[in-house]
Amino acid sequence: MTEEAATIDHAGVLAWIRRYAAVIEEHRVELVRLDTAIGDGDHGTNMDRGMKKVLEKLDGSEGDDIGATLKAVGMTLVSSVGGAAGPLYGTLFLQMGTATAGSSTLDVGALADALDAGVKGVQARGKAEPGDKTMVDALLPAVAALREAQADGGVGPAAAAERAAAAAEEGMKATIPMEARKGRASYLGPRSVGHQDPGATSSYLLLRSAGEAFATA
Amino acid sequence: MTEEAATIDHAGVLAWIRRYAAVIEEHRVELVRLDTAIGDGDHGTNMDRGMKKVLEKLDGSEGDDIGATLKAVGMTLVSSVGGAAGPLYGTLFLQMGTATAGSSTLDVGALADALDAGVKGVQARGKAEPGDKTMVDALLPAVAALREAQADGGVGPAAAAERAAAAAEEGMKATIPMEARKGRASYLGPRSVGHQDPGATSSYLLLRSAGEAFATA
Amino acid sequence: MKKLINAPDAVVREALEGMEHAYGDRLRISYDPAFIVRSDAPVQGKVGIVSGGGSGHEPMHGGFVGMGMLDAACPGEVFTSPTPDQMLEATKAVDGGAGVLHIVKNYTGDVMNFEMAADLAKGEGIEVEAVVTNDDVAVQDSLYTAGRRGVGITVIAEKICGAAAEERKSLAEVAEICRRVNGEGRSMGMALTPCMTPSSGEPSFELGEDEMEIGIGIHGEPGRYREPMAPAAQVVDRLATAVVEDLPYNSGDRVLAMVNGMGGTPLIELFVVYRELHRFLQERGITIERRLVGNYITSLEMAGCSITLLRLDDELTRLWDAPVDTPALRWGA
Amino acid sequence: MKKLINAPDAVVREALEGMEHAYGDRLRISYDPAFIVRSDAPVQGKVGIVSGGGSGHEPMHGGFVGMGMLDAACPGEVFTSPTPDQMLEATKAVDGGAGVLHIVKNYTGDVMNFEMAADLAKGEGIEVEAVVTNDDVAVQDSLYTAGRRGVGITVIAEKICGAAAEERKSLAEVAEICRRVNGEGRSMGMALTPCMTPSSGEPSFELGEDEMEIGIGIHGEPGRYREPMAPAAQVVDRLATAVVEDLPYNSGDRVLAMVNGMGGTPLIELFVVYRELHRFLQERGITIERRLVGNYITSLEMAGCSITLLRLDDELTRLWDAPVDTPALRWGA
Ligand SMILES: Nc1ncnc2c1ncn2[C@@H]1O[C@H](COP(=O)(O)OP(=O)(O)O)[C@@H](O)[C@H]1O
Ligand SMILES: Nc1ncnc2c1ncn2[C@@H]1O[C@H](COP(=O)(O)OP(=O)(O)O)[C@@H](O)[C@H]1O
Ligand SMILES: [Mg+2]
Ligand SMILES: [Mg+2]
Ligand SMILES: [Mg+2]
Ligand SMILES: [Mg+2]
Repeated sequence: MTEEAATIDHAGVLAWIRRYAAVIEEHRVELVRLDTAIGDGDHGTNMDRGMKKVLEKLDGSEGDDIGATLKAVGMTLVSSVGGAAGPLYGTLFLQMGTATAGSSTLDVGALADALDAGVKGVQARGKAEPGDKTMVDALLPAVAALREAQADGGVGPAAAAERAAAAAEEGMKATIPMEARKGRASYLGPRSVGHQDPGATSSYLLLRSAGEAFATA
Repeated sequence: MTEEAATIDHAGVLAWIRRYAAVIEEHRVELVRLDTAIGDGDHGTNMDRGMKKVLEKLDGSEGDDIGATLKAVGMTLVSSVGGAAGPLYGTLFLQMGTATAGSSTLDVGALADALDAGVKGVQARGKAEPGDKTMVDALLPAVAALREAQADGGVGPAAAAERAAAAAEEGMKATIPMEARKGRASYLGPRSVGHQDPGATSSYLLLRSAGEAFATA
Repeated sequence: MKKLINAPDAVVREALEGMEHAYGDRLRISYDPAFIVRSDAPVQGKVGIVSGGGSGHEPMHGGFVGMGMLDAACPGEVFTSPTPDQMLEATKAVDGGAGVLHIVKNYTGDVMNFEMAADLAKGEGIEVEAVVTNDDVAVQDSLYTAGRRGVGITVIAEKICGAAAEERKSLAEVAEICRRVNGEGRSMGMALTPCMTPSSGEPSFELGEDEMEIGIGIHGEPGRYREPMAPAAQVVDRLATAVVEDLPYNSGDRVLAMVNGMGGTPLIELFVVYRELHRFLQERGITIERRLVGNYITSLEMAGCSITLLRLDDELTRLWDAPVDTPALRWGA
Repeated sequence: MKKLINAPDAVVREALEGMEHAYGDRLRISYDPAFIVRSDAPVQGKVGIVSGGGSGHEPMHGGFVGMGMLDAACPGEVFTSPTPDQMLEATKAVDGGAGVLHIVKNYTGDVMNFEMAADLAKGEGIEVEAVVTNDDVAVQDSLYTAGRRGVGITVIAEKICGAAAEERKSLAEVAEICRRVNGEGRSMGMALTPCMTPSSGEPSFELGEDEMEIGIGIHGEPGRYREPMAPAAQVVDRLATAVVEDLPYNSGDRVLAMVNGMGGTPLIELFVVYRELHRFLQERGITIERRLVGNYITSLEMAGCSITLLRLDDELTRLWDAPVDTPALRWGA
């Protein structure tokens, strides 16, 4: 294990967002396929459109207020993604932004607080419970993993994010046998079983992007 | 060569019409395919609908006036076939009916006169010349063959009709390399080349039916 | 074959029954022979207007029966011209003493059947004029062939002649206006997919995954040539160039522009096509004064579109704007 | 993928431009954020009515903007709910001081985006009420799921609420009528073919040559189950039974019946379907008093149909009959 900084700074957060935009572009078609199977086939396109808008927005951004940047990301997603993912990812980032307002660095505890606040926002907006086969099923385990890393102590943000990504991946895979109870996939009833949830997949990618970005930050 | 009657009577004409209805039903799909290639794919269906109506009509018919029967066939075709074939085959039979009005038997000369009048009617209505890739290309050679049989003398109606059918078949096949100048196939221009004309095919079948019906009459 | 029907040979009759149930307050339906007539027909002193043709082009013509447009429509079997007895009875049903105009699309079958019907109607003492529409520039015109097909302009002619008849213009005048509309109108169509008649159950032609067919008719006939798929802008350039150069339409002309769907093309695509047509005409100094975007003269479920232009003058514009009240076209009433 | 478009991500914008060229006399188009608004908006003292949703369902909603129906429509990307900024700006553009009704189809995305927009609009001092339509009986209703989808009744609610607003009913009254329409309405749809969004370029589901999909949504979502192809009479029995038994509609009820095409189904088939629906309801003593047959809420080029019923009372009938003047629905004006 290489020596790792105990916090990430504003540049680290920007690297995360940029990495996520790239990863979403790479996985656009896969996300569309997943959404075609149990939804309406737009999740990849929606997220890709939104993250491209976010990149445009970030290009002109200044300062080192992580909260302000995360809020700007949230606002941009709200007004460019549409569908269910727009308000949900928008809320996720807006709440993370509120939780980190004024901070120029985040340690693992602050990261956990931020994601926790974000996911609470997602649940408040979308009313999804664990097991409903949504992005919540990837996000909640990630919050738990960050909390564990925080409790363990001595784990840096990159390692913590990697643990969170691993947990999110588990959560994402666990959506496969679930019957959807929220979102468009719920219309399929039992026919939704056997398919991986697209939103859980894009949420896993969000955590994986964090791990990758923080490791090289 | 078996002994053959020198004339056909009203029953022979009825047998011809009935035979034609059966042959059209058999070849319905083939005629549709031919018409799909260079037209709108309805020729088989149209002729089959019309000949079925003719059968219904004939069921109630009485008397031995060949002209009246042929006219009734023509009227029925006009009001049930539609498309180009309706007025054309309708006219063919109406004019054959006029030419044979009051006759209870037809010799080869009378047959030739009737078909000649019918085809003249078809040409008057449709303005098609030989070589335009229409039913006229099958019908005109049939008229010529009947005339020849008449001139040869001693040829009965069945044998004459067989010769006419052979001539019509030649004429039908000769439509393959032609570029259509009349009817729906003409819209294709050069792309109509290489396809057999559906109307010429149904006209050949009309003569073949005559040969078959007269032989067993 | 996937169609919402009960039996191939029952489609036309059952659809007529559906129309009767839906529009019984405004239309009367005759089944044998088959025709659709506005319920207040014959309108005394008004020229009656009758059209007809094969079914499968809905809403044309049955959807255009009503005040300000057709008095009657004769539906044939799918893609098959109707028969003279239908047109004869329809003509008798709409004759209000001022004569009857037959608007006939130029197809051998339609022309011959309408001719026979007109002869029969004249025999019964009804004054009949027939105008044959032939606006399809995809077909080469020649004295020695069947000539050009009648397509999109027919819809527009029916609307404009209907308005002229409501104004109590004479049969000669209405027929003259019909000829003028046809003379000032041009169309061309294309297809992305073939269609399939209920009775044949096979596609009207085969098209590769990357091909489109240009110069298509409305009966699933193959077009004049096929080409690789292209963006809407190029498709419109291709169709509109042929249309505009044929009349020709010149800078300064005012036109009615119709972007028509062939049946299976989503409306959103027709608006993209209309955008391109607007650009194309603007570049040439031609002004769109009136427009119609939608499915008006279709080929069953064929995907594709056609473009029709009509050069307008003040009278044609006024007649176009006049009230019309039919199932498929309705304004001012 | 065969579509009359220029580029997948330009479709919505270019179609809006086409609409602007076609209907610039009656509609104003905003592009960023995207919405369509009647050109005389805001109408002072009148409740404004805003709807919206993913594109690809044309004519819904943009084709329903105009006198007597919607004041504004917000088009999202194809099959994707629009965003709150669109709805907020549309709401501001149509607020004539009497408040604004949001008519929202029940999809998670639509509901959440409209909720955010309503919060923002209220923050700017505009009175907003939202009514969520959820008439699709194909989806099992439950407190613990996303609930039923809003489909065909939305079109009817937009028309009826538009008429109520023109009568200067209050926001509370118009919202109440909207809830009543939704409560008295039920729908179900089916598909013979899938559709394909421009950006995905792949069919929304796979269907065998002899299969149909029952309980389909309007976003190319797979339905509840698939079955072998059946005659129209059976298809209608299947859909109409589910619809009728759900409310339930009873003998003696008077209804508005809509037979809606999913986009790729020829009109002639929709009339065959309407014939069967008429028969079905007649057998059960239910009277069709008003009807709508055509493509109103579509799924791109999907072939198939949906059936919607609304139980009528005198007020709803009167509001339905009131004049409406929009690109896609027009009468009495
Ligand atoms: N109520 C909800 N709560 C949390 N996540 C949800 C909810 N509804 C849908 N989702 C997520 O949104 C994803 C679909 O997003 P997307 O396809 O962009 O939107 P839409 O369903 O509107 O087309 C689903 O895979 C699911 O993870
Ligand atoms: N002007 C014409 N003269 C003679 N025969 C013609 C003419 N036009 C068309 N036909 C014949 O009619 C046939 C097509 O008949 P059919 O398919 O029933 O009518 P439609 O072309 O109206 O669909 C052609 O194959 C051709 O033989
Ligand atoms: Mg989706
Ligand atoms: Mg044909
Ligand atoms: Mg035909
Ligand atoms: Mg969506």
